[in-house]
Amino acid sequence: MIIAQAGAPPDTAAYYHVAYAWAVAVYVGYLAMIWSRARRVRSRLAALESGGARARREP
Amino acid sequence: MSSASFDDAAGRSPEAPNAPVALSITGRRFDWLLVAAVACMAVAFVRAIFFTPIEALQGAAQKIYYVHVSAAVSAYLALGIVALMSIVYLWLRDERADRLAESAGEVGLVFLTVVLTTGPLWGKPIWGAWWTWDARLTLTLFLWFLTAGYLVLRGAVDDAAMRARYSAVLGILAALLIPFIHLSVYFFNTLHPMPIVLKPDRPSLPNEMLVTLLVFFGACTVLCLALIRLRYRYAVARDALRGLESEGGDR
Amino acid sequence: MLYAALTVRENVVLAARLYGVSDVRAATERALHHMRVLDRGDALVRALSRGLQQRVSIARALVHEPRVLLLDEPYTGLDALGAAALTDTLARLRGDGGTMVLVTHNIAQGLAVATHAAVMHGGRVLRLVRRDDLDSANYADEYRELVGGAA
Amino acid sequence: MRPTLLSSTWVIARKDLAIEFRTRTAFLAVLVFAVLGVAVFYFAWDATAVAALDLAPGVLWVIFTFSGLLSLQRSFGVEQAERAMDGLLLSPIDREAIFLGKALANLLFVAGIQLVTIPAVALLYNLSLGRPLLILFGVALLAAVGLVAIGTLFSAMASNTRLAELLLPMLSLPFFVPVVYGAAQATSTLLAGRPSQEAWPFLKLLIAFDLVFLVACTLAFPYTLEE
Repeated sequence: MIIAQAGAPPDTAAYYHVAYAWAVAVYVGYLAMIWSRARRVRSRLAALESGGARARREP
Repeated sequence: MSSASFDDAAGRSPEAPNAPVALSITGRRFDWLLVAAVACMAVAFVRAIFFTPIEALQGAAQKIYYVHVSAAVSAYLALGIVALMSIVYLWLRDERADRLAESAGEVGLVFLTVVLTTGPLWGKPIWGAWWTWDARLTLTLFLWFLTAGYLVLRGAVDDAAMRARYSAVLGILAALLIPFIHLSVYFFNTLHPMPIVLKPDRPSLPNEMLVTLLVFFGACTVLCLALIRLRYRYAVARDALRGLESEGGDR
Repeated sequence: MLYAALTVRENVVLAARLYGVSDVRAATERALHHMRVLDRGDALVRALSRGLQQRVSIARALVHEPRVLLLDEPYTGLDALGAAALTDTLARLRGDGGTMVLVTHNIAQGLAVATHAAVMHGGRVLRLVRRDDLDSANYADEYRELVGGAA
Repeated sequence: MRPTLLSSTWVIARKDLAIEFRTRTAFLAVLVFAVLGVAVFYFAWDATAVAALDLAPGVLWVIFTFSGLLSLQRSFGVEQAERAMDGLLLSPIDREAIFLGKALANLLFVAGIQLVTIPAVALLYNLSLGRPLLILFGVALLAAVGLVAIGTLFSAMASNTRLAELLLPMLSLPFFVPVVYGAAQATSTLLAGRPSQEAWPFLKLLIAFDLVFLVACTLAFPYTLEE
C-alpha cells in the first residue's frame, strides 16, 4: 500500500461512498429492527400487566 | 462478554419470569454500551473518511477495506459466541445460553451481510470483477448460508427445549465445519489463482491507515457486543411474553 | 409401534433382537403362538385388522418375557379370541412370577387375571384390596359407589 | 442382556433395508433421477465446446449430492409414521446405535445408486474404463460416508420440524461443500489419467471429514431426541 503522492490515484470514490452508506444503513436498519420488535413486545407486556385482572402467579 | 451484563440482563432464576420483572428488564433503561458503540463507530467513520490518506494504486475504494475487515472480525466473534453458547447449553441446559446463542447468531448474520456486500464493492474496482471466488470471501459466503440455516432452523421448531437442543447441535457442527471449508476454499485458490492485480494481504499499511483499521476493529467489536446484548434483552422480554400468553391461554 | 411395511414375524423378530433375546426364532414363534397370530406370521402388518394388529403389538411386547409389564387398556379393539388369548398369556406370565400393572375399564376381564384390584379416581388410589378378599359379584356396584361418591 | 452397539446397529440397518427392499420403488425412483440427470446434464452443455471428460466430475457430484438428499429425506419417515421411534427408544439399545443403523442403511442405499450411476456416466461420457474407475468407486464411497453422516442427523432433526423438506437441503448443503469439492477434484485427477498420488490430498480431506463428522453426528444424535 503506497500513499498517493504524485500522480492522481484512480478515481474509485463512488464504490467507497456506496460501501460506507450501505454499511451504515445495515447497522442502523438492524438496530431499528430490534427496537421496533422490542417496542411491540413491551407494549403487549404492558397491556398484560395493566389488564392483569386475572389472578397472576405470585413472583 | 462481560459477565456483569450477562447477569443483570437475566437477574432472576432462569424459569419464565412474570410480567413486572420482564418489563423492568426491557424498560427504557439507559443502554450505555450501545451509546458507546455508536460513538466509537462515528469516530471510526469520521477518521476513515476525513483523516485517512487515499491509497495510491486503488484510490479511495481502498477505504472499503476498513469496514469490510472489521465487520469480518465482529462476525467471527459473534459466531464464536454461538458455538460457545451451544456447548454451554448442551452442558448446562440453561435457557440463557440458548438465548445468547440466538442473539449472537442474528447479529453474526448482520455482520456477515456487511462483509459479503462490501467485498464485491471493493473487488469490482480493484480486481475488475464483482465476485472472484477469493478464498476469504467464499468462506464468508458459506458462513452466511450456515448462519442463515441456523436462524431458519430456530424458526422452524416450536417447542422451546427442542429448538434449543437442535440449534445447539447445529451451532457446534457448524464450528467443526469451518476448518474444512477453509481448507477447501484455500485448496481451490492455490489451484486456480485468480489474476491478482493487487493482493490486499496482511496489513503492511502505513501507520495512519493502520490506526484507522485498529479504530474500526475496536468500534465494530463494541458494536457487536452492544447489539448482542440489546438483542438478548429483547429475547428475554419476548420469552416472558410468550410465557404469559401461553399461561394465560391454558387457564 | 409396528412397522406396517414389515410382516408380523419380522416385527416380532425385530423386537426380540432389540432386546437381545438369545433364541430369537423360538421366542418369536412362542409369542405369536400365545397371541394366536402364528398363522398370520407372514402377512404384512399393513394388511391386518385393528384387532389383529393389537395382538401382534402385544406379542411384540411379550417376546422378551419381560419381568415387569405395563398394560394400558390392552383389551380395547380385541375380538373375543384375542381377549381370551391375552388373558391366558397374562395368567401364564403371572404364573412365572412376572409383575403386571393392568389398566382397564373392563372389570370382568381385569378381575380374571388380577391378584390385587385397585380403584383409581382423579389420580388417586381410592381402594386396594386382594383379589380373594373382594366379592366379585357386586364389586362393580362398590366401584360405582366409590367413584360416584368421590366425584 | 443388552445387545452390543455393533449388533444393535446392524439390527436397525437390517430393518431399514428390509423395509427399503420391500418397497423398492423409492430406490428405483432415486436411481432414475440420478441416471436421467446425468443424461440431461450432457444436453445442457454444448458437447463441442466442453470436453465430456471435463464435464464428468462436476456432473457426477452434483447428481450424487441431490440424489443423496432425496434418499436421506425419507430416512426417518418410516419411524415417524407409526411412532415406531418410541419402540426403538424403549428397547435397551444405545441411542447412538439407532443413528449408526439408519446411517448404515442410508449408506448402502446411496452406494447402490452410485454403483449404477458411475458406469452410466462412464458410458454416456465415454470415459476410459479400467483402474481409475475402480478407484473412483472408492472415492464415491468415501464421500458417501460424509454425506450420509450429516444427512442422517439433519434428517432426524428436520423430520420433527414444520418445514422438513426445505430444511434438510438448507442445513446439509453447506456441510456437503468440502465433501463434493474433495471428491470432484479427486475424480477429475483420476479421470484425467494423472497418477493417483496427485489425488491423495483430496482423499485425505475426505477421510478427515468422514472421521470428524461420523463421530460428531453420532454423539450429537441423542441430543436430538426428547428427554
